[in-house]
Amino acid sequence: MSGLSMESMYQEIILDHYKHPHHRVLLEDFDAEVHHVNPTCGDEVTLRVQVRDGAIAALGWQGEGCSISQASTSVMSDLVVGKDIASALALQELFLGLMQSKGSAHLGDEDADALEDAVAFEGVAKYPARVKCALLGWMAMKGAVAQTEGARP
Amino acid sequence: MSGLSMESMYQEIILDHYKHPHHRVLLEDFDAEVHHVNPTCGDEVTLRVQVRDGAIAALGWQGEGCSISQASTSVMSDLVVGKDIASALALQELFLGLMQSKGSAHLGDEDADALEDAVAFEGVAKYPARVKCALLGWMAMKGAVAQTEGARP
Amino acid sequence: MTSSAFDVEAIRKDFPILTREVHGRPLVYLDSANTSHKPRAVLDAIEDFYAAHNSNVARAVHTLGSEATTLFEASRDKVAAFINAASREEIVFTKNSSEALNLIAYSISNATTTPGAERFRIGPGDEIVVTEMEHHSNLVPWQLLAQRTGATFRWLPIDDDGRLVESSIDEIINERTKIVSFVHQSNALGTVNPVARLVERAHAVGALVVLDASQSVPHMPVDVQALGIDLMAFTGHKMYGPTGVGVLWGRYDLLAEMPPFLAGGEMIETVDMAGTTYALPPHRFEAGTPMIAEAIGLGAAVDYLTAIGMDAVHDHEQALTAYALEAMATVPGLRIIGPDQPVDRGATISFALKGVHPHDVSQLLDEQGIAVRAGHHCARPVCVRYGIAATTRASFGIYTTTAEIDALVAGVARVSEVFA
Amino acid sequence: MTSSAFDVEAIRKDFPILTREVHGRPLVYLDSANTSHKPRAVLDAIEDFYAAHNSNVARAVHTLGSEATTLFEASRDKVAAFINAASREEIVFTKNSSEALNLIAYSISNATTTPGAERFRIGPGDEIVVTEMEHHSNLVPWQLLAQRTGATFRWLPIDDDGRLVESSIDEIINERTKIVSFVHQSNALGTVNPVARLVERAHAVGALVVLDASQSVPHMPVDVQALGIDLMAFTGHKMYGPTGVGVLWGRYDLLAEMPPFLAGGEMIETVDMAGTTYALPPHRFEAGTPMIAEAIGLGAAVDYLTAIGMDAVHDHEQALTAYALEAMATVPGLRIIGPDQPVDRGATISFALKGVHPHDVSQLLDEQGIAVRAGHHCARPVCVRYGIAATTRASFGIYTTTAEIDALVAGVARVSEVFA
Ligand SMILES: Cc1ncc(COP(=O)(O)O)c(C=O)c1O
Ligand SMILES: Cc1ncc(COP(=O)(O)O)c(C=O)c1O
Repeated sequence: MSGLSMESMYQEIILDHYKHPHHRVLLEDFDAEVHHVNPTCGDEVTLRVQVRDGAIAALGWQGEGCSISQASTSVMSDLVVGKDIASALALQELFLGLMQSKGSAHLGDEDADALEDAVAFEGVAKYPARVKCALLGWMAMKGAVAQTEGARP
Repeated sequence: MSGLSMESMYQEIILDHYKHPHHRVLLEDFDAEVHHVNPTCGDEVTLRVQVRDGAIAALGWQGEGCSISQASTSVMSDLVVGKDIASALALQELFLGLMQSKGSAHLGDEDADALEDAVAFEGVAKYPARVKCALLGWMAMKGAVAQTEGARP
Repeated sequence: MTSSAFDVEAIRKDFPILTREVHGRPLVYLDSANTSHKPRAVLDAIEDFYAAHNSNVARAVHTLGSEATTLFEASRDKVAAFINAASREEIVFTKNSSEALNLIAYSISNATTTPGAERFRIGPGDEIVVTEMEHHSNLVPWQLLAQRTGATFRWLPIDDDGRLVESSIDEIINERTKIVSFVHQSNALGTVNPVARLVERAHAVGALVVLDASQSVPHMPVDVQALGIDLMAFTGHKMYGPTGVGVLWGRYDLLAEMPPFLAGGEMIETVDMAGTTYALPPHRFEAGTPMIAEAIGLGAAVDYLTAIGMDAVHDHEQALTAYALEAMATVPGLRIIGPDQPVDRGATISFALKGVHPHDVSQLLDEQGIAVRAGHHCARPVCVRYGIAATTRASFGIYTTTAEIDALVAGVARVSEVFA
Repeated sequence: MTSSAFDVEAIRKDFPILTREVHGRPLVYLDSANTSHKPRAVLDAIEDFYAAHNSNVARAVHTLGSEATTLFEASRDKVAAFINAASREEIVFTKNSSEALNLIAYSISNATTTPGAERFRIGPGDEIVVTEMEHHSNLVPWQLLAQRTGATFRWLPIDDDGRLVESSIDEIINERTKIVSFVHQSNALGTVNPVARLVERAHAVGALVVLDASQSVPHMPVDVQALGIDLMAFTGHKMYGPTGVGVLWGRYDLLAEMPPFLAGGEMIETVDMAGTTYALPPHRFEAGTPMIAEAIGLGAAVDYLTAIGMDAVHDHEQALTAYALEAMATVPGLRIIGPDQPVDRGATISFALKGVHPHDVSQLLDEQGIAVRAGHHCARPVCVRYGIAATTRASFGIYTTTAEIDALVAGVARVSEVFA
């Protein structure tokens, strides 16, 4: 990690996802699309989902912004694709809680396991200004899923 | 002086003039009248002058306000009645300078003699908020005299 | 005299300035309604901010910036809790009460040219109601709003005891009334106004209620939800906090619809040369670099008051008021301007002394080390109402003692002697 | 590097916060354009005021009130002398630059309903001109003024080097222009604008000139009379003074005719329920209890800067700028946004780093103890102009050393490595 300290916000996992983001492609066949912008820093993401039988069958996105927002969206994509919507939203809740903890959260083993690579963002929670970056993709996913639910109640 | 300290703003002379003001009557026969108000504290004075041969032949006033404004107007009246206008205005300048000195003026003997009872107001100069009170009557006199000059150039 | 938990001597030790002498006498400071003194905890909070965390807020991702933001926003939480606001987003920091009140008045006139803000528009035929006992800061902004919009400016009169004329309320507040703005506790008279009665009437006719709580928040428990008001202003320097900071509280749904007032950094959502969109409250109303150290100092003042307890503060000051009204009644020639019984009134007592102008009273008290205020107290219509140019006013705070009231009474008697 | 009289190490000792560590490294604070740190003298002035003289100003005749008033008004004298104002009455204390700029804009729209203020009225057909490099605080107030009055909002474009497009000046500023408001030194680009050129053109067409000097007053000698401008805004917290205080300067004859903005205590001449008349400047524009301790602290900051000398300050920072521009040019992938030569530009340097988002740059610098700012710096149109979301910005002050610039350059190189 080029000599960054262990407490650095920039964990290897984050940099990897930033340099080689997953699911960073816009689906042709999708049920909902959202575009989210973080007005304070200009980060943005366009995200499309395909829902089948109450599960996220596919998800793809494009975006611009800092490593935190882009990597977090990449990690989120890995986590939710293939999951049923309820589980995906539960993960979103878990991640949101972690981010809003101001760095004082102590993740239980179970939660840590569920969040997989997303645990690497724990350090971001200490920086209020960056929390929104880490949440951008997650919020977009939630918004997109809500849209599909609205469309097919 | 009922035990007030020597540095008290309320010199005996001031209290005497306040309790028994001089020239506190409105002239029937006058050349100019002014009405001055101190908006921050509401003190007011109405002042009339009679000018003969370039001198203040008579001056009378009525007013309401604190002891400083009323006593100062009384003292001023004593000083300027009978004086030629130039001398009256010179005294006004002298008194103004004393008041604006923030308490650091050292009156020469000559000036002190010229100001007579008005020297008692020296202590007021230390209180910016009260300086306007001490000046009220003097400013009114100056205004009234200017009016007579305007009328007969 | 005071509730058992309340230790005025211990409190006095927290205020560095109270060791001062004036004209060789110990300072007897009876001008807290003008501005209060600041406890050591407030001075330390300011010093600590500048010496260890100083940075701009909200705009930086670096460590100092994030520390400053955390401290600043924590003060918003403290203030919200102190007045029982429904959420922290209901707290807008301003420079003082006056700005908070002007903010409301300008936001309302800005509604005229802001799409989507129709609900706040007022114009000819509409009426704005204040009371005859308002501080200029809750009077002139509404006169100017009337001037800007063509609405009519009206007021509730006061009676000889310094109370609102009850019978005028239902007449003056009527179907045309859009805003009723009034002082909670009068700075000139001490009167505490009947909030519930006025809120009920104002809301019955669909008017917004604005409360000027500049003189109540420092002296009694104030619960914005229990009061049922819509908007409220108060000021840091009268509640043992720093100068340069005040608060606008508003119900969130109202703030969310109100057009912006001051424009600039941090109150925007996005800026484009072709047009701008605005942030959500509270940031919409906080243009430019805020009073960071001041808000943090105010947070420390709130902590200080909370630790004492506002019920205890109120008990202490009610006891002082009763004591003072009784003692002052014994001074020959002294007339209380305002309620002369310790009921629905605060610890601010205006009076006239026969034959002595208020400026002379206060100056001669100052020569004895006693600080009171003389003047119209920025509520000139009150003086006009009672046909006087000014009053002398003694006002108390958490650090005031009965011994100081005794000094005041003796001092006033001395003034009468000098002018006898 | 710096003028011989200028001793940066001695200056650093005056700033308590500079001993701080961040992430275990000595603080390298390169965010002074956002807010500057405060020397001990400023902290002491604030502490001394609260602990020994605290009182409200202008309203009291007692000793503390008169001490407070004297200290407060002395600060007005100091600020007036600092910018060579023709008189102390030309200095209005506001809460920050943003308020000062909004004050002007609101006073102008208030002219529409104020008898006697015809000269300040603007409306449809009239034009307001700013530049594309304005801080939002000198941009949105004018957009809103245009919205309130129906006037047209226009701007002078900037070129690829971050300078005003000279050829646009005579076209955009024309007979319809009533106000030209522009930044002296850009907070986003460092550019120092050609004041004389703009003043000449604006006055030739009869427009008022407003200068946003928030980023120049702390860094160079500013003489309002020599500049020939009409009104100017600046802010305490960027000039080593406290938060919560700013300044509006205006030519007295203009201020004397301008309608009031905020209404309340102390800005009035006399108040009557039927109408109000207003005090002369500066008090007309200072409603309510002013930021007393803050103005006094600002006076101490002015004393501090005056003792160093603004020429020496400017020399020091020009030398730093030249040093930094040269050093930064050696960093691979680093592109300066704004003038890249140390001519007509100040010690505020925005840059882009290839492949790394500004927020990541600044955060990784912070992990090395280096504080810079990332974002649009409240001048979003600048970013739009250059097609970027944000920049990273390093900005210097009197306490900045070349060693700190070396640390920045090494730190940025490290950031590139991490992201390679
Ligand atoms: C050029 C410029 N103008 C105006 C402002 C606004 O100053 P303040 O935030 O103190 O109101 C700033 C700084 O934030 C600035 O850099
Ligand atoms: C009742 C009341 N309202 C408003 C104000 C204005 O507060 P500020 O001067 O802090 O704006 C004051 C005090 O001056 C006051 O007593």
